[in-house]
Amino acid sequence: MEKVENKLTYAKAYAELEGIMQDLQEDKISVDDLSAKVKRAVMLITFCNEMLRSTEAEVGALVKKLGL
Amino acid sequence: MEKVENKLTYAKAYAELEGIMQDLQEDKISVDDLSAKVKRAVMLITFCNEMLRSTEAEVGALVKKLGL
Amino acid sequence: MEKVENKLTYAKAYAELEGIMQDLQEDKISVDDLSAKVKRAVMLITFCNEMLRSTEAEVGALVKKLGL
Amino acid sequence: MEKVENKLTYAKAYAELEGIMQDLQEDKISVDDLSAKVKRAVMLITFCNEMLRSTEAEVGALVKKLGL
Amino acid sequence: MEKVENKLTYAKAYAELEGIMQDLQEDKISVDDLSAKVKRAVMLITFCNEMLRSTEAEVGALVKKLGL
Amino acid sequence: MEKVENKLTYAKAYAELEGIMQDLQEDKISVDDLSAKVKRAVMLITFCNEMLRSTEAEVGALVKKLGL
Amino acid sequence: MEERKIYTLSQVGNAIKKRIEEATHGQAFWIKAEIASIRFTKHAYLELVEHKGEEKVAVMRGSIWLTQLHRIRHELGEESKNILKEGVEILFLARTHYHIVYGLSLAIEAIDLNFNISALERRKRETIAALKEEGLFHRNRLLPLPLVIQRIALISSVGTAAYADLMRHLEHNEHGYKYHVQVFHSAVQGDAAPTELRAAIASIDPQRFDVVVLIRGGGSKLDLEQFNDLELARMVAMSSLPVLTGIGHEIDISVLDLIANSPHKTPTAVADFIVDRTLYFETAMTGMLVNIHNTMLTSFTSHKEHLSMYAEMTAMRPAAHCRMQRGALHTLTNQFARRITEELTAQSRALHSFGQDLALLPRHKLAQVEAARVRELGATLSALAQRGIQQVIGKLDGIGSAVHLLSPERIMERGFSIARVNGKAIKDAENLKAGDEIETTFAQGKAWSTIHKIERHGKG
Repeated sequence: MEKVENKLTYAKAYAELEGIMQDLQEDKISVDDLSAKVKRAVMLITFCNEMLRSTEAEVGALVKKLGL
Repeated sequence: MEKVENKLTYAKAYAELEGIMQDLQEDKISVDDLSAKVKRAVMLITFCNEMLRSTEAEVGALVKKLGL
Repeated sequence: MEKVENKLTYAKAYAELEGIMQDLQEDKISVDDLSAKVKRAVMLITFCNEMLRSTEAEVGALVKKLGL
Repeated sequence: MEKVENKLTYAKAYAELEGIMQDLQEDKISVDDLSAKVKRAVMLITFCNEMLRSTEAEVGALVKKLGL
Repeated sequence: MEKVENKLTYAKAYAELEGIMQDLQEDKISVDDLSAKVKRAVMLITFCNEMLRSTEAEVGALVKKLGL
Repeated sequence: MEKVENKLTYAKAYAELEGIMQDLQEDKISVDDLSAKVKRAVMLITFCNEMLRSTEAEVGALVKKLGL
Repeated sequence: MEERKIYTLSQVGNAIKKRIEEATHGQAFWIKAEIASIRFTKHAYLELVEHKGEEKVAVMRGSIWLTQLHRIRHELGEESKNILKEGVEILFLARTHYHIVYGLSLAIEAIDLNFNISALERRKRETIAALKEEGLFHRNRLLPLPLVIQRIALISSVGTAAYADLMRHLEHNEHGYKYHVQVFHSAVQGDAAPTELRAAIASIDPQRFDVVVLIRGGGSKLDLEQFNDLELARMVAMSSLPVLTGIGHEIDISVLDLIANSPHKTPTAVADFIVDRTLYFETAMTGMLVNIHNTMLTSFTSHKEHLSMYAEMTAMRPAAHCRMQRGALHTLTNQFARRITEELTAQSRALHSFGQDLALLPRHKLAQVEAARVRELGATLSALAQRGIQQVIGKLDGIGSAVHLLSPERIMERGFSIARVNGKAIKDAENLKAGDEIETTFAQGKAWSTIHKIERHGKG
């Protein structure tokens, strides 16, 4: 993640992803932008996944800690 | 436990936990907050458990004095 | 027994104990207060027992002295 | 004991004892009072016993000593 | 691709191509220019193809990262 | 192609040709000039043909490149 | 004075003696009389008297001969001294005996004891009746007897066995009780007794004592006479202190015994009564204390049980509460973890779906849509380029043909030739003049000629 992205949140990322997906579905993205958009989408998905994974890990750790 | 938390009580902690749970049940918590909430919840649960443990220990020690 | 408690009487102690017991029975005491309440209860019980024992001993000695 | 009681007689002592017994029988007495009453009873008996076994000359000293 | 062409985009290329095609359709292109135009068109098509191919490759690579 | 003719284009040539043709059709050209004109026309035609041929070849080669 | 017969004393004496003996036939009579005085030598000599009020109505001497005296004393027993004394009215069996020297006397042969005793009883009844009439009879009896009798005003004759007995029993009681006894000495027998007793009672300060104890050692029945004294009885009845008597008579009781608050047979009995009463008091007090103590112990036991129950609750409930809380916390944590996992899974699925779309949609766009379009453009380009060139070639071919047809060579081949003057082709004859040299060009070769005639025509 770049520094300028440190304000990125899951919600923002998800909303952006949905926008990109919408655009993709409606063929609104030019070929020129496609790669960048996909790159962005991949980044966003990765970011979101990362976030989910870390949260999951935390919850896992929590659950483990609590001996559930 | 941090110093700022020295006003935290079991009742407050438990109520906050219930609140978090309620929010979770009602899908009010975004993934972004989820992590923070999980951390908070872990802290609260740990606090509560700690409190239960220490209370149990204290009570045990006190009750021992009764020589039952 | 602390000095501030020098006004404590068996009746007061017992009444307070009954209150605490009522609360205990009804699970009205929060975990936060539990330890303090138990401490108090233990003190009161000890106080009452002490009072009974000492009175019994005192009176017993006096009665013995009378050769009864 | 108040000064006005310095005329404690066998009859008064007896009556007082009877009163105490009456009170005790009616379960009206708290432990605090019970102790006091029993102590008082013991005192009364002690007084009587000593009085009964005192010579006339000794009685004055005894009364003084017991603060009756 | 030459350096001066680094501003060329798929969209521009495609638009230019469509212009050329239009001109061709309307016989607007002189013989003198024809060759150049065709050459240009071929270049543009090649560019577009290249672009599609590279974009696909890029996208493929990016998507691959998602590990789907 | 001669060097002095390097400014000659198909369009110019064709235009000149058309002028000549016009003149010829309108019998504006004297016999004295006619020969020259015709010669010129022939030259021009030859030039144009030459150009066409080369253009055709070029286009063919270019299009071939597209691998259609 | 009439003539008188004079008798000697002895004549008279003997005559009286004879008449008396005739009258009595030597019989003995039961006679009631008071002993005015009695004098003992070997025998007893009495002066007997009969009173009517204060007035003596009869006086007679009496005697008890030694043998009789022995028998009578034996019969009267301990009462003999109470009966054979001055002032006592007796019923006796006597024979009149007239001695001419000593005169008339009654020779007492027997004394009826019962007469004296019933007289005692009668006087006792009189006293009782008087007391009852005065409302004094029950007065002392109704006084409450102190629970403990410790301060004792003792009316007794110091030095008597009765006194000693009482004091011994009081002082040497087995319980160690101490009694505060003040003795008011008084004779309890003899004629002085009533007076002394009254004086003794009068001198008692009721504030300083719990009771008055009046004792007397054992004595004859007629000795009780002193205790039937009405005045004395009045004082006793009026006493503000309860009076205890121990007058020491087994069978009969005196008036004092009847009106006393608490009569006892003997001084010892009084002492024992007092000690017993003290013991009773102490026992009662002790009993109450034991009772109180037991009540306290019972109460304490019950309290201890309660406290023990509370202690158990204090030990159990908080632990149970903590367990319950832990369970709740556990459940909450489980729910929490499950809910978050659900949420994460849902999000993960959505992201996965995005990823899938991302894998398909751009590729589709690129490979299917855009590539086809570009390919089509290429084809179009090829076609259009070919077509354009062909069109131009056609046009050019037409021009070429036209030029070919218009070329002078082609025209001249058909027989036309070009005439020129001075190098210029001639279109009319206007400017020509004869003699001008004309150059004629043919398809094949040239020829030069000179004009000799000119004709001019208008156009058309």
